[in-house]
Order: sequence, then C-alpha cells, then structure tokens
Amino acid sequence: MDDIKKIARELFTSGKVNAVLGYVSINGQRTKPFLATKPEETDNFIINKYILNNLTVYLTKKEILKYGKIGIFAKGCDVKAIVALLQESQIKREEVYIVGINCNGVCADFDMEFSGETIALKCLNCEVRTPKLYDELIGTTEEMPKADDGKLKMIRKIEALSSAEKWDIFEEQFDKCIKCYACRQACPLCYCERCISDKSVPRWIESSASKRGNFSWNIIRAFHLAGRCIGCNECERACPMEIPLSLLNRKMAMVAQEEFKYVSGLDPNTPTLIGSYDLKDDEDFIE
Amino acid sequence: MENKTFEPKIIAFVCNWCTYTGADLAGTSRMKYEPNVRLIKLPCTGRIDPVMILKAFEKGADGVLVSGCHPGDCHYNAGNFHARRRWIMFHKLLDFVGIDENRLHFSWVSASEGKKFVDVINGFVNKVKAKGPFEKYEKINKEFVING
Amino acid sequence: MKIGVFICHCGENIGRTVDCVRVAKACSFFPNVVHSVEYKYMCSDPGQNMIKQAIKDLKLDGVVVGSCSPHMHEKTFRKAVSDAGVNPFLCEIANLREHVSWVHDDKEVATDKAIDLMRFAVEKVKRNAPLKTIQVPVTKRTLVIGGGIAGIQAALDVANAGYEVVLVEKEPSIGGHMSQLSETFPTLDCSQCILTPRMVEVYQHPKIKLMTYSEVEKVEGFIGNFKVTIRKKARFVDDTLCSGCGDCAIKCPIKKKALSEFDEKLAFRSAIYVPFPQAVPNIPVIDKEVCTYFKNGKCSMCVKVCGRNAIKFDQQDEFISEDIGAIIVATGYKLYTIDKKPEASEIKGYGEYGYGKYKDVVDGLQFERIASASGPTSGEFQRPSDGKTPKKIVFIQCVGSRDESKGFSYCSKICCMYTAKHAMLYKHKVHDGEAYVFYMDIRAGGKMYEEFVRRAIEEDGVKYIRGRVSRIYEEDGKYIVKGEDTLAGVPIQIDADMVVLATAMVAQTDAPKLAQTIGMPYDNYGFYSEVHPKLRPVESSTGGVFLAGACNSPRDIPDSVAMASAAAAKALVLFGSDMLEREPTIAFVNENLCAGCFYCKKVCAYNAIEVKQIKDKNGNVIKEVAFVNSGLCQGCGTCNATCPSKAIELIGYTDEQIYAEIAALM
Amino acid sequence: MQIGYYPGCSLSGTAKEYGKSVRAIFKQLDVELADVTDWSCCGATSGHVTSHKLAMALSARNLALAEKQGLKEIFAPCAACFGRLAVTKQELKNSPALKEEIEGIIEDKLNNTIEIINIIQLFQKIGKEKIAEKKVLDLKNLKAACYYGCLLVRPFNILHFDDAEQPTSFEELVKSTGAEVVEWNYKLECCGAAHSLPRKDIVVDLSKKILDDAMKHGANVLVVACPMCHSNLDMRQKNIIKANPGQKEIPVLYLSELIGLCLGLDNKQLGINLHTIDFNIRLKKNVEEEVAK
Amino acid sequence: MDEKIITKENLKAMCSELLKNNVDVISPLENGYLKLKSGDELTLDSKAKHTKASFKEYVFPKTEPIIFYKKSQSDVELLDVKMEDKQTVIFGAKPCDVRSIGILRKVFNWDYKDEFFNVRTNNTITIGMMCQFCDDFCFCTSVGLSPVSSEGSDIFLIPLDENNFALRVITPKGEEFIKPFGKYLMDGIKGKSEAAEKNVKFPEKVFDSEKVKEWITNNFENEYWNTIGKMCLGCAQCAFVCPVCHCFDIVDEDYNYTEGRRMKNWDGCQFDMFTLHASGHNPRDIQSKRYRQRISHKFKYYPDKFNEILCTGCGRCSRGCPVSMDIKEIVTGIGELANKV
Amino acid sequence: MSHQTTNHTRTMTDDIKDITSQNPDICYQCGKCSAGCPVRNYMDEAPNLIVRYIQLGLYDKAVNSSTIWLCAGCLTCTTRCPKNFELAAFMDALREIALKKGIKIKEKAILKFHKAFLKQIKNHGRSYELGLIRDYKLTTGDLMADVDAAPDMLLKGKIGIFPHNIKGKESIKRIFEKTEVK
Repeated sequence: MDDIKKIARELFTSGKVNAVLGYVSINGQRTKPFLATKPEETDNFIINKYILNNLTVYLTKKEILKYGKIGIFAKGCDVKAIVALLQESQIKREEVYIVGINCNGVCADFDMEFSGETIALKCLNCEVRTPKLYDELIGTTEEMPKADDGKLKMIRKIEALSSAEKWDIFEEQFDKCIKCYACRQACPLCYCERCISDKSVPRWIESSASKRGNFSWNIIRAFHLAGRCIGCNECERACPMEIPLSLLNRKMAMVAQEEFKYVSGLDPNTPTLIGSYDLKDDEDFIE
Repeated sequence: MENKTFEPKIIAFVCNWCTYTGADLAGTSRMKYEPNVRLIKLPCTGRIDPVMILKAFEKGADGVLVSGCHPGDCHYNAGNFHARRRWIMFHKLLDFVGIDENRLHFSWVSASEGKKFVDVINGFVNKVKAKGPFEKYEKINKEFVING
Repeated sequence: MKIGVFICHCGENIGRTVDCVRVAKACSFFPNVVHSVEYKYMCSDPGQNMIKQAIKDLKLDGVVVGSCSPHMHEKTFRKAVSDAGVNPFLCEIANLREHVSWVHDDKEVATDKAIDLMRFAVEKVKRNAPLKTIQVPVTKRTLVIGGGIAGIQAALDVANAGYEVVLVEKEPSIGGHMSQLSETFPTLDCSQCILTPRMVEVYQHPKIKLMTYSEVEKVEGFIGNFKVTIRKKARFVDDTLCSGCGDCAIKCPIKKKALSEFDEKLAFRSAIYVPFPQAVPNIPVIDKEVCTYFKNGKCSMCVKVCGRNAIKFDQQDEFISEDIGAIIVATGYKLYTIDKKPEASEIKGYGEYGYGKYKDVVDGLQFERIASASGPTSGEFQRPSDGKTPKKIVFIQCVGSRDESKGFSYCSKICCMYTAKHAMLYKHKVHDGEAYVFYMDIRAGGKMYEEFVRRAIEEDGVKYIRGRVSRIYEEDGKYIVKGEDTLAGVPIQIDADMVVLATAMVAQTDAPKLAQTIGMPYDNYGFYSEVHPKLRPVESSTGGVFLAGACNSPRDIPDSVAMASAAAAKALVLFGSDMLEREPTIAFVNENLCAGCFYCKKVCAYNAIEVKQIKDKNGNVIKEVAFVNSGLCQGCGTCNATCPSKAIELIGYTDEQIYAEIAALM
Repeated sequence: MQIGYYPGCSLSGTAKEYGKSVRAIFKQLDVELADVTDWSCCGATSGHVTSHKLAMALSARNLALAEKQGLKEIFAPCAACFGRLAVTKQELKNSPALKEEIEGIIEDKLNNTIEIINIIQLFQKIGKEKIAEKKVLDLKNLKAACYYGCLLVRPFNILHFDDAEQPTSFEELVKSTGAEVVEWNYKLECCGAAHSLPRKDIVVDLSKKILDDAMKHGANVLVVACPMCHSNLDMRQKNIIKANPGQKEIPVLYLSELIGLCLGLDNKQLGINLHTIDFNIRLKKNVEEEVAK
Repeated sequence: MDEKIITKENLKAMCSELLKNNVDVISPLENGYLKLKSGDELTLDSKAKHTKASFKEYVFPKTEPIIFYKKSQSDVELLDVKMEDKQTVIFGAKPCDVRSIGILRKVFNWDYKDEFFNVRTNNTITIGMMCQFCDDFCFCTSVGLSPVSSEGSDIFLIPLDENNFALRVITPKGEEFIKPFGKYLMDGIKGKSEAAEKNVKFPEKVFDSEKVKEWITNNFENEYWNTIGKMCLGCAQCAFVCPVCHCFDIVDEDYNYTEGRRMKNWDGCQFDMFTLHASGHNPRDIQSKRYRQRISHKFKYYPDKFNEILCTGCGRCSRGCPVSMDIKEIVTGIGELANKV
Repeated sequence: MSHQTTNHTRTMTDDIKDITSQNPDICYQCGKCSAGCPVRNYMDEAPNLIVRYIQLGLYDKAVNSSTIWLCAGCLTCTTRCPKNFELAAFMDALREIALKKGIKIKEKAILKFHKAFLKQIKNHGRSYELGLIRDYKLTTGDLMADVDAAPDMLLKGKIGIFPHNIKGKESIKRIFEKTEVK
C-alpha cells in the first residue's frame, strides 16, 4: 500500500496536479473518497477491495474544479465515466491526470467479506479491468471470483412478462422513491446545471414523491442515461430506498449494444449514441 | 352508460411538413377517419422529446401517436434520423416498464400520403380500443382526484 | 391576457359538420377568453374586420381563429392581427376544416373535437411570445464547386447574367471527366474539341474567379450569406509567374515513377506536370510524393530550367475566405474501382473478374483513354499488357451497377451508351476485330440513343449477348470469359484479348464529407439529395444550395449541362431580390442552465450551434455553453428535444407551449 | 489447447487417411480433439437435397450434443460437414420460428452459440509459429496446387472465411511447409461432388479439368481439404486416365497429410499408403535430399 | 400503572386486534418501517440494525396535498383536504426514532400550527423499545439519549428474553391505549427489567454538544467546513432518512388544465436549489456551505431556538451516505477542535 | 387491411418462399448463375430458366427438369448472384417439392443414390459405405457400378464391413419420421 501513497505524493511533487482524488480508509476495510490538496494529505490513501466509489462524480463539481488540474485514482469502470465526460465536453483531457487501477473486482458493500458471493455485480463480465484510458497504470489483473449475474437474469425474466406484470413490478419499486435524488447526485454523468426534474416551467416531471411523479422521474432518468450510463451502479448504491435502478440502466445498455453495437465509455472519439445516427437504424417498429 | 363503447383519447405528435400536411390532404380528399386523435403540430419529429409522450399519458391519453417525414425526406435533413434513434431507445424502455407497445405508435406519413394517414389513424384507434382504457396509468393518476 | 376566439363556418364547409355556435359558446368559458364569436367567412374582408375591431374594442392581446388549415390562411390572419396592432405571432389557428369537418360525419363528435382543438390553440397562444420575422440581405455572388462540364456551364450562365462566380476545382485543371473522353455519343463529336473552348471561356471571363487545385474547407452562414473558406493547395509553382511553357515538365528527371491520373494510370507523367496539354490553367503542379527534391532535397532541375523563377518549393496551402450568396454543387462522379477488393466495406468486389489483376481487363474510362487521340496510344487500340492490337474484345455491362451483392442497386444510366460507342469506335478502327457486349437490358432512352445502339449492332456488327459474365481468367495470354446467352439458353465462352468493364458511376469518395461541410443531405449511395425529385430537382433542401450534374445521380453530358443551367437559373432567382425574409422560429440558449454537453451541437444539421465561453470579471473561462447562430438555425428543434435539461428552446414551439397543449387534452 | 471435434462419416470410411492424419498431426501440435459424443451424420448433400428440415435437424442434433458437452467450438475437417453445420447454425439464428420447430424435431434445446471452424481456421488458430517450431522436414520439392473446392469458402455470407473468389489462406498455410504453391485457375471449380456414383461421367469430366489445370500450371501435387474432393480426384483418377489415354498422374494429398509430412510423420502414420495414386516416390526424393544436407 | 409483562404472542395478538379495528400498525421490519398486514409479521427484534429510513413518513409524509384548486374563466376555487381520522400505532420503535416526534412537534407548532402534523401525531400511539444494537455509527449518548430512553414513547418495551417483554406505560395517552388490552398483560417481576437495561451496551459518548455548539457559533468561516464539505455530493439522502430533518417545499401540480393541487414535499438543505433566490443569487452557492448549514442547524440553530439538538444519534445518515461521510466523526472532529481552543 | 386478403390459393412459389425464405421474383434473369455453373452442360435447362419458370408459374417445367437433380450444390451461383438470390437453396427446395409431389424424376440414379445414403443414416445414424453401395446397386440394378474402385477401397479398409451404430440411432429415426423423409 505504500505504493499508493508514494504515487499520490509524487503527483504533487512532480507538479503534475494540484489535487488528488483518492480513497482513504475508515473503520477497517471501509473506504471513502478524499480530495488531497497537499502532499501530506495522501498519507491515508488506500487501494483495496472496498474502493466502491466512482470518484469521477467529483470531476464536474465546481468546488473540486477550482483546484485546477486534478489527479484521480480510477478503476476501469470509473474511467468509462471519464471517457463519457470527455465525449460530452465536460472535462478536458489535459486537466485530468488518470492513475488507472488494474482492477480485480470490488465488494458489493463495505461490511461484507469479498468473495464470489459478494463481488459487486458490475464487476461480473467486466471488459475494462484494465482501464481504457490512463496516464499511468498501477496494479495487475488477476483471476477474479465468479458469481451469478442475478440482475441480468432478472432483466430477462421481466422481459418475458406481460405489460401489466411489468407495470406492477415497476410501480411497486418506483413507489418507494422519496425523491431524494441521491441517484442523480451520485451519478458521474448527471452533471446538468439544472436537472429537468427541478424545472418548474413547465413541470415535465412532478417533484412530489407521488406515484405519478416517481414514475416520470425514474423513466426519464433512465432515458437521459440511455446510451450514456457506464454501469458504475453508484445510483443504485446511493439509493436509500433500495430501488433496483440498474435494471433500467442495464436494460438500456443492452438495447444500445443490440441495436447499435454501442458500448458507452470506451473511446472518447466515438460519436455518442444519442447525437449521432445511422441511415440503417432499426425501423421495423415504425409503420 | 354501460353500452357506450370506449372512445380512447389519443394525442398525436406530428411534424409540420409531412404528417400534418398529409392530414390536410386527407381532409381535402374528404377521406373519413376515426375522430379520437388530437394532433399537436411540431416543426419536426426531431423536436419530439420523449417527456412529451410520457406527459401525454400522464394527462390521460390512452394512446400516443408519433409521426413525421419518411427517412431521407426530412425537411430539416436529419431531424427524423435523430428522432428515430431516440424512439428506438425510448419505446424499448417503455415496453420494459410495462407501457404496452400497442399504446405508442410510430409511423412515417408523408405530405402526399393522405390515405396512409387515414389508415394509420384508424389502425391505431382500433388497436387502442381493443386494449381498452389505460387503467394502469389512470390508477396512479387517481391520487389526484379531489378528495375535498 | 385577453384572448379573442373567432370560429369560421367556411361557408358550409365547417358549419355543415361542426356546430360552430356550440364551439364559440364552449370557448367563451375557457380561462382568459373574453370574446368568442362565429362567422360565415372569417377570411373575407368583413371577417378580418371583425377580428381587427374586436382587438381594438376589447384590447385583445391574443387571437385564436378556428378555420381551415394554417397552411391556407395563417398568413392572412396574422396579417389582420398585425394590422390591428397585435404581434402577428400572437395569433394561432385551429384546423377545423381539413382536420375536423371534412373528415368526420357525426356532428356531435366533430363538434367535440373542434372544441378540443380550440382549447389546444387557446392554451398555446397564452404562452406565445411576440416575435419578429428575420430580414437578411443577399450577397449576389455564386460559388460553383467542381469544374467539370456541369460546373463550367453553371459558372458561365451565372457570370453571363452579370454576377460574380467563384469556381473551385480540386484538380490542377478544370475539364473533369469530359476532358478524358474520346468521342461522345450519339454524335461521335470529339469531346475535347467541344469542351476546350468553354474551358478557355471560363478562364478568361471577367466575372469568374477560377481556383483550381483548391477545395472547399468550410461553409458557414446560410442562404444569401454564406462565408466559404477555400483551401488553395500548394502547387509549388507561382501561378502569377508561370508562363506555361512546359520546360519544367520536359526536363523533370522523374518520368516513370508517377502514373498519370488523367490517363487513368495507363501512362506515366513527370513529378512536375500539367495533367494534359489543353489544361486550364496551363500551370503545372509538383507531386510531392514522387518529387526528388521533396524526398531528399537533391534535385531542383525544374528550378534551373524555369526562366521565370516560378518554382516555389516553400509554397504553403492558402486559405481564402469568400462571401457567397448561392452555392452550386457540381462535384460529379467517379468510377467503381475494380482494382482491388475494398477493405472493410460491404461491397464485395469482383473477385470472379480478378479484382483487376489482369492488365488487359480495363474499365470504361481507361478504354476512353485508349480510344482517345490524345491518349497514351494516340488513339490506336493496343492492349495495355503488350501493346498488341486486340482482335477480340469483350465488353461487360452493369459491373457494379444493378448489383446489390457487389455494388449498387441503381442503374448507372450512361454505360449502355458508352459501351455501344466503345464497341463502335473499336470496330471502326480494327475492321477484322470482334466485339462482344454482355448486357442485361439496353437502356437507350434519349434523343438518337436507340438509333445509335442499333447502328452498332446492325451496321458495325457488334455482337450483343444477353447475360452476365460469371468469370474471367487468364489462360495462355487469352482471357477466358464465361457467360451464358440467356436468350438462346446456351453457355458462351469467349477467349478474348481484352475485356472492358462498364463499371458503375458512383459518388465521389469524399461526397459525404462535402455534404457535411455544407450541411446538405445525401442518399445511401452518397449522391446529393434534391428537395423533390419531380418539382424541385436541382435544389438541395439546404436553402441556397443547388445541384448540377452527376453528383446528384448518374447522368450523361446533355443532362448535366441542362441541370447546370437550371441550377444557375435558381441562383439568379435568388439574386432577384435584395432581402430575404425568414420565420423567427429559431432556437435560443439559457446560458445559466446550459451545462455545455453540446448534444445540441451534435444533432444540429446546420452547424448553427457554436461554443461560447463564459468568463468571469478577470477574464477566466468559467464554463463553455452553447450559442445559437440565429442566421444558421432553421428551427427544427432537434436540439431542444435532445437537451436533457431543456437549456435550449425553440421559439414558437417552446416546452411550455407544447406542455400547455398536452395539458389541454382534458 | 482443446477443441471440439466433429469427424464426420467419411473420416472413418472413404477418407480414413484424412481422419488418421488429422488425429496424428494435431496430437503432434498439442491440440486435444474432443469428439462430439455420439455424433451422427450431418446429412451431407443427400440430406439437404431431399429435405430442408431433415438437413437442419440432423446438424442441429449434433450442435445440441456438442453444447451439452460444454464445447465452445467444433472443428469439422470435412468441408461439407463444416458447411452443413455452419449453415444450420446461421439459418436457425435467422429464424427463431424454424429453430423452435427443429428443436421440437430433435427433442432438444439449442443455444446455438457454438462456433464451427474448418481445418484451415484451426491451423490459423494454432499459428504458423507452432508449425514452424515442430517442423522436421522442408517440403521444398513439392509444387502444390491448393484446391479449395466449393464448400471451404462458400456460402461466403455465412462462413465469412477468406475471400470467396480469390482466397489465399490455403496457400499461405502450405507455404509454411516449405512447399511451393502454384497459381492456377481451378482452385474453386467443382469436382462433381456427390455425383461420383450416379453420374460418374460428370465427375470424370470435371475432375479431369481440375487435374489438367493444376498440372498445366506446374503442380506436382494437389492438396485438398475435403473427402469428397479427394475421392473424386484421387480414386477417380484411374477412371480419368482410362478414359483419356496419355493422361498423366498427379498425387492428391490431404492438407493434414502434407502438414504431417512436414512434421516428420511417415506415410503409414498419415495413411498416405491408402491413396490410389502413389505419392511415395516424391516423398523419398525429398527425404533423401534433406538427409544429404 | 405498574410495569407489566407481555409475551411476544400476546403482542402479536394485540396487533391483530388493532388491525381488525382499522388501526394502522407500523413496525420496523427487514425492509423498513412498514404497515403491518397481520400481527404475525411483527418481529420486535431489539438487536436489529436501524431501518434505512425512520418512521418520519407516517407523521410527516414524503408528499401530501394541502389544498386542491379549480380554475374557472376568471376565478380560482379552493378546496380543503379532508384528513382521514385514523389511529396509528408505531410499534417497537427504537428510542432514537421515538424521540423524533417530540423534536418535530416543536417546529411544527412554533409560529404556525401545522394541522396535518398535529392531527397525525395526536392520532398516533408510539410504543418504543429498548435498543440492543450498536455499531460504529451510533451516538445517541452524545445527544442526550440512550438505548433505554423512553422519552417520547407512550409505552415502552424492554425485552427480557426471547418471548417476554416488560411493558412500561409512560404517558396517560399510553395508559388509555393499553386499557382494552389488559387481558394480555401479566404482572411484572421486580428488578428484571432494570437488570435487562443494565446489560445493554451504550455507545460511547464522543462529543460534548454544548462545546460543539459554542465552537460552531464562533467558527462560521472555519476551514474545517470546507475540508469536510467539499466531498459531499449534495444528494440529501441524509435528510430524507433522518428522523428529525423536516424541511419541505410547496409546489402546485395540475391534474388537467383547470384543476390541480398544492403539495407539501420533503426538501433537503443539501440541494443546490434550496436557497436559490428568485434573483438568481444563492447565499449557499457551494456544497461546503450547504454542509455547514446542515451541521449548524442540527447542533446550533435548532438548539438555540428550541433548546433541543436536532439529532437523535441514530447514525442513519452516515450508514447510507454514498461517499461515506460520517456525521459522528465530523461532529466529534468539531468537539476536538473545540477542546483545542 | 381486410381488403388485401383475397382467396389466395397456395402455389409452389409460396412453398419455395417457405422453405428458402426468399422470393424467386427478385431474380432478374441475368444468367450469371448459368454462366458459372460447372454442370451446366449436362442439364436440360439452364438454371436461370428454372427460376424463370417459377416466376411464370410454369411449375411442371421446373420440377420435371433434370437440372434440379444435376445441381451439385457447389454454391458458385449463390456466391456470384448480383441479387443475393440463393439459387442452390432454391434448387434444394424444388427437389424437396418434386419428391413430395411424387414427380417422375429424370435423374433416377441420383435420387436413388441419395435415398440409399439416407437409408444408412436412418438405420445407423452414420453413413455405412458397404450398405450404401449394396442398396444403391440393388435399386439401380447397375450391379457392375464401380467394380473398378470398390475392391481397392475394401482392401484398404476404406469401406467399413460393418455399420457403426450410434447410441442415439432411435432419435435419428424419429427425426426422419418427423421430417417425413421415407
């Protein structure tokens, strides 16, 4: 672990960055995000199986941006968010120094023992264990525990249901929503200056946590992330009501792949899914 | 009352240059069609935001029709191509959360296709009639009914 | 807001099936409606006066007319409203005729629908903003892109009408493919003889600014007001000094390293060269790729022999900006390439014909060069491989055309004619030679075309065989051509000395790139699309951009010339007035809300979205936001729908207006 | 490396030597061939010419068996079997309805995910380096005409293997044995295939043209990768010579045999002794030269 | 009334009876405070971890209509909301949750009496239960509570063993409530409940709230706020799961183009629009200022006004924070800074 | 769309569409298939004409031709067709239809060969050469066929003396029954 501290410290001493986003440990294995603004603040930096957060979310926050060039420790999945932010002009490549982490999976939650049972679902079938974009790379990839992708199964199961059954499932789930917007705030790609849910003229999405407002919010949130969501699953982790948001995000990602062979967050130079088109896009559903 | 057949309320989002004009043509040709659809004219299908579709359901529509220029015919070059891509994503999303595919209909109707416009309207109205009222959405809407 | 509602009976047209009295009554209960009346003919003078009077009497600031389609009388009513002192854009039309009375029978139901449509319109008008139409001046200069026969014709027509023309050609000389041709069908005129005088006319025309070896780099602006950036590629020869004597090319030691583009790679050219002797302008260019000076700095023979010191090795590309009002695109075509299998392309290529590995299997343009008196063989028919006179030539039509599998579905239109011409020219020179044409259908629709083909068959003895060739392979110096005569139902095998493939006319490789630069549509094949195939065949749907020649679809010379003149006429129509009027339906950005994701920019087909930097007091960039160039914006609203936070909105169709319409459903 | 193996009927019968040599060389190249358990005939030509569904079902059964066995890829050395399996896979992929029907017929479910590869693709997987590493003998005196036949590259839209009209992968592979390859015109022409028995006349005509073109372009050996082609070109060569006095002989080797020779296996191990047209003389000459060096 | 003993079975039977009488019974289950469908669902596990959200929603809903309206041509008609007259029993809540009603009551009755809150809480009986759960995030003792505190409960339960609970009646309201259920009660055994209370592990007291308040008063511009606050994502899940956070927003929603309702919705001070003025100015323009507000409100402003800390030490906000910000750690940090001064 | 459903009687074109999933009307009769067909010279009708017959509804002419039986399935036509028409699959379909219709087959020997081959598979699950040759000879009566090659092959062990019966041969039999191939 000394390595991490050394790497983080050197980012300062070499003058590459003005601040570094990394993970520090608390209460044993638990970690939390931390912005070091001085070399000595990197002393508690850590990399373990519990670096759950996607630190990329901070890259668009005004309070972080004011530091200028930021160094960031990023797993492959986190880097996908950086790629998406680059595609969407939110950050400039030269303003971010990426320390890519070769990742062998993280744990689903802090208070669990890491194993095939508890590995985070996003890590299953991960194609970016080595980040696609970085300035330097640390760690090595090793064999990763296997687990059952329950979410995918659930999606397939839902797909096979009737419309009424699907509706009932999602009505129950969305009804739990309390409109705290933790999903939005935790999402590295929800960087809008003013979320459409906060707009009142006109009020496309009602702010009440009523069934109706909740339905619109969750649908539109998923749609605004369609073709953009990079699958870090921070929304679902942040949700205090345990709404399975990733079902929608995953489903949209699957559609993107099936329809357009598009996988988000792989290449900053690829045109975004929404925002581009192909003359041969599917038309079968249009009369 | 019971004998009255269900008359669905349908909102159609159409582009000014093709489908709206196609509907005009149906009119000048005195073709008859089902009266359930209310057209909202937009410059281009590219202007149609999925939130509008959702809002239409929220406001009590039993079906939503979306229609514009055929691919390649867009008055604004590519508006309908961008729209088509959004629809692909959006209609799959709605289907996934349980909004019946039969309640949301997409079509291309050009300015010269008065007949097609009539067919699309009649076909869709009948489809929605067969489905009946959108009870699921009505149910979550009911919270609104004044209890005072 | 005080809204007046006016319901028109349209004689009996609306009144017959819509109870106009009931509609007017219902409207009078709508919030903000203070006046609601019906009348027999709203568009008549008395009808319009009713509106004007009500505006004055009741101080209305919004008007809704229930009448025929807005496509009919929107302008009429807006003008009436405007005359009464209310902004014309505060007038909305509900379509009670085309969308209600003419299409429904049941009066009850029709009346209900009419009331609904009125409510939509009333709710919308409440949220309308007063707007002003946009007036823009017209720059009366034309840019012609492409210096082939179509571009030449268009440039001359516009220039002769007295307006300035900038003619841009990417090759060193104008003339295009027509200058490569031997003779032209069906008259067998010498192609160069009829073309060269026109090339010279262009060169000498006082109103034409000719820019060869140049390409359009950027097109900004909009109809009447384009700003075009042209890249003038470095020729390494100062065109103001060069006298066109040609000494440099004669002395250039590089003779066998570069294949002549003009001669379709059948001959060599020097490193410093003029594409062909009649080139306009007669100024050479240096091919950097083969020139020894550029390779190792050792040779400078051309510098030594140039009496006018015109050779400039340090010349750089120049960027020239031009103000333009109309653009005529005449970029022409290229031929389907047979010389290799296209990589990573859906087009599979003709492996069965050898992917061009056989030297004596040539394409149509190559054969033109062989047949041309100015060509590498001075018009003698000789095989490229050994220079022998071919005694048996097989012509294969529809190579790449009408072939979904290996090329394109469309018919290239000109191949039937030029193949007949080729066979005819060959038979005229090689009397004992045999010419076979494999065809599928003969398409000779044109003045004297059918007669021409028949002449080839009947008088010149060209053998036409109906069937596609399956395979060509080389055997003992002969080309075995395996075909089937589908009329006789017998297999045919010919051992030919030479094979000519009538390869498809296809869009230029960079056609989509130019289309994107200009912002105009193109079809799946890369040909530029016209607005309407019948009624507006020479206009692109982008305002002020016109099309001429084969860039639009395969066409022959007479068609291209006709189209060029038509495009020129369209440009001149535009120059007929000094100002253009545009609808104020354009997008605008709320900079506070814009997060700068630039999805709007990605979806804008008109390049109307620009990046604007927001700076603080000290001049530091705080953020970058979208900015709408109101001159370019055409008002489609695709940006609006794409913006996740609705920071960009379309005036006239704002979210608030559309929301109000949706909400008016119940 | 382990790979699923579908030998097909011929490889234990008329193309025994192909089967023998395939097993021998891949063992040498450290490839373990896992036979599809209880595989049946793919139906071959007779299957698809008589019943579309029968042809689909027979191949589908084999695919289902392989799936159950947990195989991800199947190697089918016979070009015809390769084609049938690949076509079946694609057609069932294109039509879920057909897939459902065929599943009913074979009374089994199919995920339809198995990749089917031919012998050249398998060599490509193994890599030239591996062959070079194990190479014992340089076959430089051989002038080989590589005969693809019909079904190695066709139907192109399904197999997507090599170029449909001007393929080169076969030659590339043969070159790695040290043999020279000749450029010729008949490498994709049909030999008459299943007409061997009922219309021997056709096969004799067509095969003669192939042999002639190969020899005319300087080949002293023909290399094939299909049992049907081999039987028509090797076994039928006697008939051809009989019908055309003065016709010269040319030996016909399986690709696996050629590679086998290069890997140092002998005639018997490879089953070359089972051919109608003798190959021994040429091999001997080769070996002697190598030894002399 | 003396302390009684009641078995788990009888508690369940009591619940069933209540349900039969159309009373809403709310109890912490695995997935949160939920309305019971039958008495058997009752778990009453004092060792259970805190539910993700508190039971706040049942007295102060996440969204509720406060008025309905109907627009006509030139007028607006207003219609009051009819409150349902229904009794609610909150069964087996933790002391740190039960305490919340009392804290909230102060703010909902300070300058204006919030009828909706009052009707609901007056119709609510709270049955608290001793807490035997304690993790790194718990700090009730630091805000003046404890796992055995019955403050705010009408009735308090102390688990004696698997099946038996001591039952203490705390308020007259509780006394009134328990009357019909006498048949389920047995007499208590002296000392048993006290012994159980003694066995409970108390969280360590980690700060002195008075000193914290004092430090906050004097350190509005301290760098500390910036250091901790900038990592906050502003998601406000903390406020939404908090038993005592009570900010709300009022919005109008339309049903159709003439009818609609006015809603009272939960809000959170961590949202960037929370203090956005109509002018566009925002006094709390950055996240660390908003975070400072959250802590200051809880440990200074509210105590200043109502002499009550706006925190029950339940630790929910920290457990759920997506970026693992720990209020206990942060306020302890303030305590340490205060000590240094 | 009720006006479109007229009383349409099924034609052979429909059968072909069902089996091959392609429409014979896309063929524009360029003849490239016939031009490249290796067995073209032995056929009574050019392959492109067979498609033409189907287009014209002259079904008898198509199914009675020798062409459909002589097609060797080499796929040259399919590979080169400019319309991506899969002629080889089309020929397969015609053979299947001809068999179902019980048409008198011109190339009897070829059919007999196929039948003999399939019989082995039906009975054993795999091809059994000796059985194949035996059955083929019995049905054709051409007892001397291939006397020149067979002994040599037998000698070299290239013709199995005994059939190899697979375990699942019952399931193979059922496949044959379900697909109605006798």
